[in-house]
Amino acid sequence: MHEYALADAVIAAVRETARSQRMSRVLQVEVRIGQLQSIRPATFENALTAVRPASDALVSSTEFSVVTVPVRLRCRPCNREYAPDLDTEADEHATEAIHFVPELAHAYLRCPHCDSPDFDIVDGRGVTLGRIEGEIDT
Amino acid sequence: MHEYALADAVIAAVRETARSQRMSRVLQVEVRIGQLQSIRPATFENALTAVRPASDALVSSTEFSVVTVPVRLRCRPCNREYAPDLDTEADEHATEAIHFVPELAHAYLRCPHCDSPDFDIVDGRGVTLGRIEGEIDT
Amino acid sequence: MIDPRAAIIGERLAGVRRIVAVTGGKGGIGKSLVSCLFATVAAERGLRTGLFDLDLTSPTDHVILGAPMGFPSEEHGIDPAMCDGVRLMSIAMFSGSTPAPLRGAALTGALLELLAITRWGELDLLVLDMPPGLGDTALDAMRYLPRCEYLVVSTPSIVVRETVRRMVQLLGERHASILGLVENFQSGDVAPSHELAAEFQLRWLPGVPYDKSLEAAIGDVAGLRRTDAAKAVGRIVDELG
Amino acid sequence: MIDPRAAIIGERLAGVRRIVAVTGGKGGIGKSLVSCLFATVAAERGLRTGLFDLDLTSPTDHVILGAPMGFPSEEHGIDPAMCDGVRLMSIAMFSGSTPAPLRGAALTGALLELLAITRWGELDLLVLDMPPGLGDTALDAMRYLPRCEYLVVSTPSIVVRETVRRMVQLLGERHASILGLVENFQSGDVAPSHELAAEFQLRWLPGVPYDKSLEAAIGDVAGLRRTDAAKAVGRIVDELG
Ligand SMILES: Nc1ncnc2c1ncn2[C@@H]1O[C@H](COP(=O)(O)OP(=O)(O)O)[C@@H](O)[C@H]1O
Ligand SMILES: Nc1ncnc2c1ncn2[C@@H]1O[C@H](COP(=O)(O)OP(=O)(O)O)[C@@H](O)[C@H]1O
Ligand SMILES: [Mg+2]
Ligand SMILES: [Mg+2]
Ligand SMILES: [Mg+2]
Ligand SMILES: [Mg+2]
Ligand code: NI
Ligand code: NI
Ligand SMILES: [Zn+2]
Ligand SMILES: [Zn+2]
Repeated sequence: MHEYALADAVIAAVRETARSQRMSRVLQVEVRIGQLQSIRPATFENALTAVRPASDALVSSTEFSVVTVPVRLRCRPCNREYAPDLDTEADEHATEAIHFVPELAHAYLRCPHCDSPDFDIVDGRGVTLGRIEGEIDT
Repeated sequence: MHEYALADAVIAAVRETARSQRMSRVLQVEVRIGQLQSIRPATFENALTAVRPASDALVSSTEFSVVTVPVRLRCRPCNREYAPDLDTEADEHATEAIHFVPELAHAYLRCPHCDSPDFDIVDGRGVTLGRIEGEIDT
Repeated sequence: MIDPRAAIIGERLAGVRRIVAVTGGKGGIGKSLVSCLFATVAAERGLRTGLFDLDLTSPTDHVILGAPMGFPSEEHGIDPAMCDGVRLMSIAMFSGSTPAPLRGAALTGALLELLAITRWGELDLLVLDMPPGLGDTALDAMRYLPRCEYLVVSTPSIVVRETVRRMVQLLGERHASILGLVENFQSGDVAPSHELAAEFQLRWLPGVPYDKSLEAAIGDVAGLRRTDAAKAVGRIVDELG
Repeated sequence: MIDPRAAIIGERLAGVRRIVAVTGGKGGIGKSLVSCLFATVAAERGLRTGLFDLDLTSPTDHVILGAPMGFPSEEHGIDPAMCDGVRLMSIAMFSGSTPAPLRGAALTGALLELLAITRWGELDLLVLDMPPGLGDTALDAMRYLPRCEYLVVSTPSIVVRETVRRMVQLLGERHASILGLVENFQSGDVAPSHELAAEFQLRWLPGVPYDKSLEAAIGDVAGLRRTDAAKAVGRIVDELG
């Protein structure tokens, strides 16, 4: 469950952002999980509620909406975009490696058109934060 | 005048693009020159007309509009955007080095806020093509 | 969209007393060997020691230490592999010997991920084995690990010193804390890197001899510890306290 | 917005008969030294020869050849420096010894710029001295210079071979043309890289001995040509025709 470590990061980043925006309470946070990382939204939502400090009113009642973002890769040599299917294109070991370090996609995934490992991850890499809504201090 | 070599590249890219779009004649091409490269638009326009093959009807009557694009750098460590002034911040040698290889900005320019060489060139690097207008083959 | 990982790095390294990056800007000068010896010697001295292989496309520390690579145990993060008293983190734990071509942006992404999820725990010393070049990982270390102290490796070769010089100049310009200069591959009495140390007023640390017994000890920590090179690195550890 | 530079690379290299990239994926194995010797020996044999230092943050070929660096002459592009019969292009012509930290995207940008503006003219051979690592420049060479033939350098060290292996595997997967494997730093009769060559069915080229007279000849082409290492590289040049 290294998901908890990523959940820590999300909580830390939310607190940081909320403080810099002078929020007193964060109401809603949108969390995007890249498909490459193979983390189930429900699992991550649980992790988020488990790791947030109950003592910090800033985040103790925050609602998290966690969504999976489909992976899109763009091949540099042939310039085509594609969406790999980890279930069929990566074996269990590769999927697990990419789960830990999404960049290891370059070790295991290839462009379906030209077979190159030289792609950019356009979207669907790892955990990022979208909208953060909250009450502003006054 | 290594500008001629870059003009060659522009003509080659215009012909390539025009052919792939089945143009019979390229009427107008927008050429953007990054400020970092310190190339005067008039000089580059002359280079473009000098190097295009008169025998190729595709580009022999093309009009080029060459504009300079201001340089904008974004510092990674402090996340601020800034616009360096080569006249005051780079000596003659540095300006000349950057003229040849714009990435050498990382050797000579620094963030005015935190003094870091670790920046992304947001815009104003080198020569790129904008709009290409032409008559389509029928 | 906010990348949350940078926000947790400080906390992940909060239990680490000292971070020493072994660098030099050039490949093949012995950064990895010195890193591994430094970590094993420190562990032998009783320091709680970690080693993080930051040469992400060409990791070698697991080869030098003979650490079997496999997925880490995970519980609220991932645990470094324990290898003869050294806590080792390497991308080879995930990809083994499979080549992973990584462009710069991918190097930064992988580094941030590993910094965000690795649980180093309480350490007296974390050694960072830096990759060659003045590229993404060198810049990321300056950016995300400002507490780093740098141990600069050089060799007697003029070809190498020209390159090490660039790295030292960059570190100096960034006001990085440089622990000193180590000349590796020494033989005979001349120490040509001494000039470089003098020019930049770097502490001249004990040198490491060219040691032909090293190759046979690769992959065997006990054997490594018995080499003259390890003894020399031990003098560096002692001097740096 | 279209980047026009890629469109001219083919034309710029149209007069170059053969492009040989000296690679290995690891630093300090002698890629630069072999590149320089290969180029100077080929030039001595009467081949019109170019050398392009692609280790953009740590260029060393100008140091090895003792080529004075300064802005190139420019006329419809830039001309490589002429150095004892070898046409040398190095980013050091522009930045000298000033450190230039370049992230991956900047490496690609600088490489494309130099490929677009350098006038190599008519050459029998262009040697590319590759940087360490499986990174931007290695991927860019595969993408923009598909005609490249690769000369892979290794050494007897197990640490090195593990890394070279990754590069060979990647090149094989990309169906790159590999000329063969050169073991550098040989001493005695054992040639441990032979196994690697056998595994990937690479041509086993003449090895290059560890040559302690090299250091004194750095910066002096005539001196370099007299070394045993140069003689060994000469045998490689002969064998590859
Ligand atoms: N002092 C030394 N004596 C003998 N061999 C050494 C010494 N230091 C390093 N080596 C060997 O040199 C090669 C390069 O060392 P390495 O640590 O991988 O360099 P880097 O990490 O700087 O690329 C390896 O084969 C290593 O075993
Ligand atoms: N055959 C050899 N004998 C002795 N020294 C060598 C030999 N080959 C390379 N060297 C030295 O080893 C160091 C690393 O070589 P270099 O060509 O810079 O490696 P790379 O380009 O692979 O990083 C340099 O100091 C070089 O002079
Ligand atoms: Mg890639
Ligand atoms: Mg930079
Ligand atoms: Mg190393
Ligand atoms: Mg080199
Ligand atoms: Ni996990
Ligand atoms: Ni010019
Ligand atoms: Zn493709
Ligand atoms: Zn800044």
